[in-house]
Amino acid sequence: MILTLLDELLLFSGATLLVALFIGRGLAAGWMVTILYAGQLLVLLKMAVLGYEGGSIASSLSLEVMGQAMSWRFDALSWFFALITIGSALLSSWFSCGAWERSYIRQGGNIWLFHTAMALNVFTMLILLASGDLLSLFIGWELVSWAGFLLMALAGGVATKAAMRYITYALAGGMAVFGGLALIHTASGSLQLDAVVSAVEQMGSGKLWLLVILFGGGFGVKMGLMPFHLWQAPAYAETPGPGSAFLGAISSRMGLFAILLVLVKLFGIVNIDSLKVPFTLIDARDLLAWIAVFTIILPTFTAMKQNDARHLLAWHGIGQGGYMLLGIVVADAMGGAGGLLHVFNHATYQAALFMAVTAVIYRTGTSDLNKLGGLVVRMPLSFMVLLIGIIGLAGLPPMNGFVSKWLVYRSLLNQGMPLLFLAAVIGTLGTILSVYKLIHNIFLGQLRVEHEHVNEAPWSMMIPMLLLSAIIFITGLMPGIPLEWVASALRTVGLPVPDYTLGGVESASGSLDMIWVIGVLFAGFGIGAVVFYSAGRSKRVHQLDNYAGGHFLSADVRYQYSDNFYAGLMHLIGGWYRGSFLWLERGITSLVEFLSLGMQGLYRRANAEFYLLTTALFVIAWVVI
Amino acid sequence: MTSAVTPELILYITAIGLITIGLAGVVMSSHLFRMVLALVIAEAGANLMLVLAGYRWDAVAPILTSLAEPAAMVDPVPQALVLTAIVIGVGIQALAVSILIRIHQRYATLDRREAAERMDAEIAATLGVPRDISQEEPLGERPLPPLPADRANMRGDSP
Amino acid sequence: MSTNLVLTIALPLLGAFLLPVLMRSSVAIALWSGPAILIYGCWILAELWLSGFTQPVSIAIGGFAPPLGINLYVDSLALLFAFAVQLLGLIFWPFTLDRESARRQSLMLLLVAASSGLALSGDLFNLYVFYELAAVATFGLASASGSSAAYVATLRYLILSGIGSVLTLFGIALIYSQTGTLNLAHLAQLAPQQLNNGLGLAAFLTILIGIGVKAELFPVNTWVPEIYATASTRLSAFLAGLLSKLALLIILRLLLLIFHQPEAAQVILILGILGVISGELAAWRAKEMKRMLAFSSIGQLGMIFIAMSLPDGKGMVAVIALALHHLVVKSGLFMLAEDWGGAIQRLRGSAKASPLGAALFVLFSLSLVGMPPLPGFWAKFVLITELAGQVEPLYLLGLAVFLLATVVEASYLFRVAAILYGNPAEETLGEEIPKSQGLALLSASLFGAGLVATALLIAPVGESLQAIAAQALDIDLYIGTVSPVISGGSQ
Amino acid sequence: MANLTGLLFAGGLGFMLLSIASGLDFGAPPMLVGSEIQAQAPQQTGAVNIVTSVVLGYRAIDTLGELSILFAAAVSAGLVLGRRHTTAGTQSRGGFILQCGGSLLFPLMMTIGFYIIFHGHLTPGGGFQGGVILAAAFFLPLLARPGAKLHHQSLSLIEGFAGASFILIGLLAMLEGKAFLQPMLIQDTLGQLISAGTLPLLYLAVGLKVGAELASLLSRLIQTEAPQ
Repeated sequence: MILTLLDELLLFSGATLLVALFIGRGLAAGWMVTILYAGQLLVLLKMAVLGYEGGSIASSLSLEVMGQAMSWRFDALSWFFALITIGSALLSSWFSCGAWERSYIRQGGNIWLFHTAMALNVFTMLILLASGDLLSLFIGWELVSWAGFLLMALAGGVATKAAMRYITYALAGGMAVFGGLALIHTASGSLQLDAVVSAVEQMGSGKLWLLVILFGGGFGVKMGLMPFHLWQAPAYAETPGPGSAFLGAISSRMGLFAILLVLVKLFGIVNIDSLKVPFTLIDARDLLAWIAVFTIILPTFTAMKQNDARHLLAWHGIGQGGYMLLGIVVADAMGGAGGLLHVFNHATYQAALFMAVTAVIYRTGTSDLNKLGGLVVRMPLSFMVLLIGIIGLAGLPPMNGFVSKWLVYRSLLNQGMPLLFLAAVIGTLGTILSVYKLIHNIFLGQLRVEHEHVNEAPWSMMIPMLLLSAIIFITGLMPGIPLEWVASALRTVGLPVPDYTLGGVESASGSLDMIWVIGVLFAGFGIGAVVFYSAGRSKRVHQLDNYAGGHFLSADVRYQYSDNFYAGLMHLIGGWYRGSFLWLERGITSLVEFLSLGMQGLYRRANAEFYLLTTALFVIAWVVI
Repeated sequence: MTSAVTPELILYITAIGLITIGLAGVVMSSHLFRMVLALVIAEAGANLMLVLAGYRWDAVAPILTSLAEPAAMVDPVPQALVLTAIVIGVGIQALAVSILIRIHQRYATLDRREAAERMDAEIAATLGVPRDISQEEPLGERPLPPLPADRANMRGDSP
Repeated sequence: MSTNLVLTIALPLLGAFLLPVLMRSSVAIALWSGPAILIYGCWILAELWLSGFTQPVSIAIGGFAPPLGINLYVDSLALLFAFAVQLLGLIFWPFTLDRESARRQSLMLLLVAASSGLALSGDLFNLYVFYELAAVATFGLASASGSSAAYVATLRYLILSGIGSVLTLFGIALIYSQTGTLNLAHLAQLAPQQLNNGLGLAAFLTILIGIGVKAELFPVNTWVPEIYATASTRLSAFLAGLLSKLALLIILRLLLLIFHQPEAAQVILILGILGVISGELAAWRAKEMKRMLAFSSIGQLGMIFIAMSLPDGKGMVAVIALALHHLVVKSGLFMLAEDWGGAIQRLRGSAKASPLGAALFVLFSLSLVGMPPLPGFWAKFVLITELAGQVEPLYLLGLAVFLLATVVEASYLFRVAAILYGNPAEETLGEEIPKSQGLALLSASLFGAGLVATALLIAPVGESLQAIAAQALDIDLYIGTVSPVISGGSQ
Repeated sequence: MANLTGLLFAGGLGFMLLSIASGLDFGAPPMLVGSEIQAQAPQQTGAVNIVTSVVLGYRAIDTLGELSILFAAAVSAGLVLGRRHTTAGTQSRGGFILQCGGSLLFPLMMTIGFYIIFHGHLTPGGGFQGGVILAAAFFLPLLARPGAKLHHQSLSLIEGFAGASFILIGLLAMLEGKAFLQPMLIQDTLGQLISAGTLPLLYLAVGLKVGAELASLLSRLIQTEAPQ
């Protein structure tokens, strides 16, 4: 048997898992696993032909169980997602080696479980990405769900609760998909992709609606789409630092991958577009788009309210997922490219941001935004990384987030969807406001007394962060590099491909060339710098070398407050939607509890003979009458 | 049902009537021993039903008296079956009575509700769980844990 | 060769009769005779299976050709369950040695013999006899724990089961009055003409309710939480794991061979759906392991009933797969519960004390929930694809209930897992954390290993399941194998 | 209220069952198997009493199962009651007439019991009926002298060996290459006491077993009656 490249990749990944499983307790284990991730990346790069030219590589493994054939293969879409997966795993793992690992063990963490869970996540994600039919897709899907549960739960305490909440949601989603799978199997007689495509052609709109709801809802749970988003932020935020970087970068995107594969590739956007919502003017696609937009807005504004850096970032992760879905649902060349490109971009800056926050936690021991401040003088490099990250997150030039968001906006305007555009812009506004809160409360303002002697993060953590920052900038400067992969992926799922260049995209309605944009931007910075320094009026002083209200400042006086940020805005918008989804969730829980109580009562207060008699009476009566 | 009550109907009424009495007795009695007795009655009905299945008009017991010309005999199989069923019933009743004796010794009551109550209490005590099912919090944390008030803000209590 | 199969019933009975006598002369011999008989039974069955068993056989007991005499019908399905009976009898063997051990072991042997009979017998009344034998042995073993609660629970179970028997007997009487035969194959032959009517349906329904008591059919399953909470864990494991499946097997055979009316399937479907709902929901709130498992077992059996109700035997593979899967998983879980009985909260932090036990719990839970590579997923997959293929809305309701119940199931199972892996609470730090160990853990590992092995060999296992199902579905094969012929002399 | 519902439901169920049963053809059963057995039983089993040939021949395994059930019930009752032996000596003894009558009846009942067992293949009766009479024979003195103890040891010996011999007779047939529980030693003198091959032996086993089983069950019940 000749191993294909995909076999090699999966074997490599499995080997990583085994290494983590068996020697994960040693201190060098982290480095070993990191090297193995690098090896996986190399194998993946050997498959780069997928990302540039398309095509597919099959695995030599195929199974047939109970008459269901299963196969695994990689195409451009899988390759694109796998690149992000392994890349973020490599950097997160690298970040975790050395200093962070030691402190984690000191705090009673189980590093073996951590490495194992990470490796398991990567392995299962690769299996999911490689799925060649709906059955293997579902298997991969469930594997990823449970692997994610392991990673989320391993911190114990609050994290376990968050993970329990996650797994309930995830399983509900999984069961929706399972049900959809069964319906598709009935319609097409098989779960092979081409059979499904032809079955969808002949499907009535009622059935297709049901399938779209089941699959959209099921996969949407993983993406954190409204109203299934409640689990995500606490689950990701409570995961140990590098783990949350990894999860935040890629985990939810598995939902997007599945939506791309099933809703876009198999069902086809055109078919979804033809599904009308009864009694209204909108169709299923509009519905998805609006769900995406609400997923952008609400979690983003929730993020603004967070007082914990990790939670703030995690809530943003949900909101950014909305942009990706929005772009894909618009489904023109620009939108599709924007949505997919945003997956890549988001992974880079989200990982960087989580790492920066983890570095801050590593040094200061807290991620509470009300207990930090002024760290820029102590941790300038981390500040740089965080700054680059939030520029990307906010979608401003010159970082890569700008490109993908620009593409999405452009497509919304091109397709004549001004309301969606407006809503997306509101989301971006919220993003900018909240990331300012993040960087301000951590790095700007007054340095706290207890952080007077804090040092910059160690190099083992710094290097991956800097690498990520470089990627954020470079792909912002030359978005053509990832756009090429995105283009191949788009072709795979049958979406139109934009006319891309190294610096951006060409289009009749408006082109973007980041090299020019950044050139102009930096020219502007240069002029500003020249003016600033040539004037020579500035003087560097210690932050306490100052006075306010006629008093000289001392270190024990708080002269700058960061809590209750944006109080007025919060007051304004807070009342609109406060807790409504939480109520829904609690309502369902209470309902289950109530029913459960009733059922227990049924068994407890059992008058068994009476039940028997009643049943016998009814069934016999049914026969006689 | 307008026709005269035929003998077969009487027999069927007897058999099914016994079952009915037994069932009603089991459901209605509040005393465990009476429940067992009702069970015995119901069993008798079922056995009668079974033996009726083999009855033939104008036939004799299935024992060969003369080899020359065997008379019409009733079906021997249900008779064998009912023999078995009766013995099975006896075994079960004996066991039931011995358990009843034990329960009476332990709880000094054979009231069905009281015995069930005390059984419930005893199970709960042995297993070490609170007994009342209506006022307790569910076991462990809920799968979707409520957010404690002090952390609600931090973990995001809106949407 | 195959005539030896009778020994799997006869030898345990012989052993049971002689055990109290033997115990008086030599304790050692008596102690080992039970396991020895069961091992021999396993060997007989394994040998038959390995020697290329493909065609079903019918064994006439007493040499009387069916339908006059009673026959054992042995197809792959029956053989599989017969093997499971001997094996589980061995695994759940009451090894404890005390004054009562002769009686307990004797009853266990009787239970095994009855279970074998249930798996193999091809005669309606004979099934009833073995069913009652299993019931009485169960009563004895359930009350053997000696607590007052056990006595009350047993008595309540006994009365319920007794009424069930009355109804079953009534149904048998109806069938015999109508057809004049009790042989299943013969009945299958006659059914299309004689039992395809209201009377046949009524007979089936009374039998269904009667046998449903053991098969944990809703709503005649109220004994389940009481008995499982008071009886020994091994007995509960045997009852939940095996005996319920055997009762199910009888209903399945009746449904397949004799009663083809759609109404029969519909009743089973409705009761199955209600069983799933009630069982899983009640388990969600259970505060201790055994009762949680009891309720979950009700739910699982409800799922099997749903599968059984599929028309034309479409759910056959699903029924067998779900039943076998539940057999393995629930037995394993009960074995874990042997040391982990009592309030679940008490188990906080047990994973540290017994990592293997906790890992097994997670493994079983994952399989029960239907996590893909594990066998539970395939069983559920087969079921839902068949359910989705039905046009009748009730089946789709069943599908929806099934999926939702799975979510509830995962929620409560993993709540326990989270407790196992959690840190001990402050107030219970001083107390000893219950550990899973010894024989129970060993047995549980055995089941776990079986589960993993099946997951790895899923393709061949799936194929053989399909073959077994096809064989069990083949009515003509059944009739042809038994070939009940009335040579003459009919009136 | 619940009682009324129960009554109504039970009545309703009874009515339904009746309406179903009234569809049966009473008095003219199909007798598919029955008449075939009637025709073949004398040749195949050699028993004149066809019920016996059904019980011990055609459906012998039912009988074995039923013996096992009785055994299981006795063992279970022993398990339930056997934990604490309360002495029944405190109870008053029966009167002189009762005691004498008991002693007098004992041999008579034994004789009748064995008679019925041995003629099971010829006349109505058999192992079960005879066994019950045997049990009554043992039980009667017990009622007369509540303090007297049955010899449980020997009872359980009889129990065990009688049951075992039923199976062993069946296994013997297998050793000879026949089917399990196949009647052996078929002879041709129908209607004689010594006829019907192994059937009388089986019935003897059944009778002894039933007698021992019931006697031990009853004696257990009587001995544990006194509450602590």
